[in-house]
Amino acid sequence: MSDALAVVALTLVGVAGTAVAWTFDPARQAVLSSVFGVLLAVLFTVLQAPDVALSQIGVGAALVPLMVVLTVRRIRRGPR
Amino acid sequence: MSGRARLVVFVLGAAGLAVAFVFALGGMPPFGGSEHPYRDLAVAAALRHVTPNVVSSVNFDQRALDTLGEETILLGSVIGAAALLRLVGHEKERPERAGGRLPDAIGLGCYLLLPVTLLIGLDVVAHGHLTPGGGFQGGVVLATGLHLLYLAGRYRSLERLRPLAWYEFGEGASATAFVGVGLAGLAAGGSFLANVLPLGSFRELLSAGTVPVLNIVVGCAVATGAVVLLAQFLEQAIRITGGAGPGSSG
Amino acid sequence: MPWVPDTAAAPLAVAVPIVAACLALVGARWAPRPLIDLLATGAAAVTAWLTGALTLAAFGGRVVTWTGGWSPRDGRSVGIVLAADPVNAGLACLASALTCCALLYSWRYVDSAAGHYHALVLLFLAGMNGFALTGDLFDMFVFFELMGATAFALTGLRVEEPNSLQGGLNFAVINSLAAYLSLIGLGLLYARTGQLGLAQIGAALGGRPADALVVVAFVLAIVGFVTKAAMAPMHFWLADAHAVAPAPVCVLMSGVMVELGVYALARVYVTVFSAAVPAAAVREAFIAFGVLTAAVGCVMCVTQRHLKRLFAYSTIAHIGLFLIGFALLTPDGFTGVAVYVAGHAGIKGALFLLAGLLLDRFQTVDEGELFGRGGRGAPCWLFLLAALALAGLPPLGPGLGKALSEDAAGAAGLPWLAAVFVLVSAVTGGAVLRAGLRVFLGLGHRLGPVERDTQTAGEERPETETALTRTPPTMLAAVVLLVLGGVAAGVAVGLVPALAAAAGRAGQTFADRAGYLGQVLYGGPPRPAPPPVAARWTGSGVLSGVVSTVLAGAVAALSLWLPRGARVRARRLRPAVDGLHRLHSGHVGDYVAWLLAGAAGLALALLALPAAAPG
Amino acid sequence: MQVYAYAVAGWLALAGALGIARSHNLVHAVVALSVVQSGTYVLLLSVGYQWEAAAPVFASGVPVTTPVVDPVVQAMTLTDIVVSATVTALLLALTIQIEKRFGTVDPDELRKLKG
Repeated sequence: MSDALAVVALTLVGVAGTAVAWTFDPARQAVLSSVFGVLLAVLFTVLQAPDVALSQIGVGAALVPLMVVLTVRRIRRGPR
Repeated sequence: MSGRARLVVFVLGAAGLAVAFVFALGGMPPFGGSEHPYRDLAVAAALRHVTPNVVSSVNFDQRALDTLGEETILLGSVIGAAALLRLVGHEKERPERAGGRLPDAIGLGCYLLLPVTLLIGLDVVAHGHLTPGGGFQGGVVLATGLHLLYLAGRYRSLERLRPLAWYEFGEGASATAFVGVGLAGLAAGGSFLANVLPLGSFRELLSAGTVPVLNIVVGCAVATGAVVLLAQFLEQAIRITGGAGPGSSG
Repeated sequence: MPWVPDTAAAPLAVAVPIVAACLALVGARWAPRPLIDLLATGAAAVTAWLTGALTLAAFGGRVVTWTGGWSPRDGRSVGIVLAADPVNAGLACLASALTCCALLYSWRYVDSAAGHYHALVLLFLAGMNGFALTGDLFDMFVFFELMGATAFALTGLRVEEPNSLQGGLNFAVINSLAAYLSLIGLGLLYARTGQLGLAQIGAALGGRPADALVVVAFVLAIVGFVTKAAMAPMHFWLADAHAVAPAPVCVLMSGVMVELGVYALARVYVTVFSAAVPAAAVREAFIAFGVLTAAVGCVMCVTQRHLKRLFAYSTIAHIGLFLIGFALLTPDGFTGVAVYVAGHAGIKGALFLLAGLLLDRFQTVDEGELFGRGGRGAPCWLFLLAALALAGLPPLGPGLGKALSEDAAGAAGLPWLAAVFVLVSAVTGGAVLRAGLRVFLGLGHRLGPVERDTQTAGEERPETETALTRTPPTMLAAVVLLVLGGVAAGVAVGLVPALAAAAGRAGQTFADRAGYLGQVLYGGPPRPAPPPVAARWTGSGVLSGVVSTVLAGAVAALSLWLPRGARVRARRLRPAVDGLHRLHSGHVGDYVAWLLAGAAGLALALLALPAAAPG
Repeated sequence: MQVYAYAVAGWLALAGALGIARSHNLVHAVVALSVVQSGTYVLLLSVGYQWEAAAPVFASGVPVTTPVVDPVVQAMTLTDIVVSATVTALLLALTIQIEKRFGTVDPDELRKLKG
């Protein structure tokens, strides 16, 4: 792996993470966090951690954003 | 505190921590260095226990107690979320409406994908000690695969495949099985979670002793746990109505 | 131990509650409720027996168990070690015993989540036992999260109660954030040493003076623990969570979970960092933070009228004392804190249960609304006895712990700290005494309505199915057991010479870093130790206990019968007190800001202090 | 590059914490908390990385003498990811109930616990 690849992956993760944390609309944030999850998985692959990358795809890019979307949907609908 | 005061306190704290962290970075070994004492020990130990996937060896053999703790966290959260999202007072399940509104082609695609995903999930679990993957990853794939049915707009068929009480049973049974493997190690090998099964030969499916067993146990725990968790949120988002009762609209 | 080998007891202390939790979860679907109650209480009792036996064995030397059979070669191992000494095995035993009492009290606790509730309490116990017994830093993080996850859910369990949800959320966010900071500290340590075991990291850091990396790693690694311990300014979550959790859960949280935070701080410093991070700096920093915590806790406690929040702030004040006792970094200081924690757990647990009983009868825990309604039955006298115990009355448990800590402070050349101990005991004991006299005996003046700007209202739903008209025997039995435990910690240890010597040895073993490293890494025999300072009552200890009890009586009398004119003059202090109350805003963003500020303060203090302090 | 990876990890933690402190929606705060945790993943995996080393899986065709990156940090990160998902689930469950009881998820408007 080259130096440049690691720097690019790390930078993307840093930028995407910042964007997730500072996007104050939860619905958009859920989509962004899914993208962030994929980018993290890419970084983990670059760092030679395929096991972690696989989990991250499942949990960070699918499971958690799905739960967030469902929560947002429930909250938008309101109690009645 | 007002928003401004909060921000001032936060910035002071964050700045202080950042300064301390930068100081600390001066003492860090450079990125990508070759000195990893625990790695050397762990790789040797994994090879001694004929486990080609060293990460699995660390998770399920060398540091299996961490994984037991982690499975227990999952169990606790599943129970906790179920308890927190239980129906109270005059909350009711809404009469079911039609499923999602995806085009039929996509719905069909999701349907067809289901068995493929389940097979991949099982494969990832079963080969966890040999190739990347294992109980966590396979379990998540299995649970997510099942929810393709929701995407396919067939919430009712998902529910048929998902008698939640049984999944809760499965979750409890997996945790008990993990402890059981640990106790078997205590009885047969003299220490909790000892790898007491025959180790087999390198890169064989039936090798590495208890590692594949625990992989399967964790696969069950993660799959059932994730299904129950998602189910709670799906119920909340789709079917539960609070307050006014069945007359309310969505 | 007759039936189970000593080395099996530690893993079983984690395994038994987990299996019992699964059984309770599954069984609740078909078994009648009393069976689940019996199963859960029985499992906690078995665990208490196991950990009690482990504690006894540990007095003869640490009981070291390598899980998975990965015993070290040449001091290196890939496994996780469970290392029980009298202090941490005793804490596990305390956790199990408190769980037993809490579950006994819960026989009448009705909740639509029955089964789930029992399973969560048992998993919480597994988490506490694992956290106490493990000798591995990452494993501590895992069990920390297990304690956390179950405690968050238990705090928010009464989902119809808005307070309960907000308290649970604040608790969860702050503790999780702190745990992640700890994990960053662990990452830094791993980068430096390539080890995760406490003993291995300690050996790798060796005797070299700490550089900035080690100091910052130390601070980050303990942020999670001191947040769990509610050290100011990371304490805000505690009152919110303890005030709203079901009463039996408060027993566990206030009685032992918070104290486990102090334990972990002490364990990690003594075993891992004490040969690298200068003791003088740590002592000064933690005495300062301890005094701050005690002061905040005292002021907030004595100005509360919400009973459970009053007890919660009294816990924070006592945590300040425990931190000071730790910061002495001497064996007799550790002994003092250990005895103090044991006595405090029983007494504080009993108080929370008594508040729960009041809630179940009157649907409020507000001191003003309860005025004179408590009656003169057994709860009244138990409450007043607990108040006096908290104030340090000899020969009860908290009093002995306080006396021992004061002696240790004197021996460490800091006799002025005794004043802090007396003051905190007097103020918190006085506040509880005042509340008891007002609620049960109707003494003093009536209170006005709650000022919702700076105070939390006390009305809540009862935790039982219908409001109680009299106290059920199982609930009262749990309270009596807890009070007896708190009393016995002082009477038995302080007056029986063999027990006093054993308690002294507990602190000595805890402080013996070289012994820990040698026994864990090289399987050496326990080192012979010099005769310990026995943890017995001394003349000065009894005197100081009497003084603080009298002062507590004075505090209670002043707040009950202060003449109207003096009360008006005392109102001039109100802006300052109200300001402090407003800081406790229930806003999670505020708490995050304070958490970071506290961590930064600790880091900068420790980075700056070694240069200033000699040694 | 020497410390860039560690700095990114630290940055993620601080950015997430700031997100929580400034949040006006508890769902947002919960996701921001998971950003803090992703900082720990990045830190751990970076600490265990070694240039030119392979993944710690000796699949067929990979000789067991190949240098590999540190598997221990990967095992820790795996645990960490599951912990993150479960804590997120609990927090979201609490958030849903808070919305039902308070009618809002803005921390500024939750005014029950004081003093």
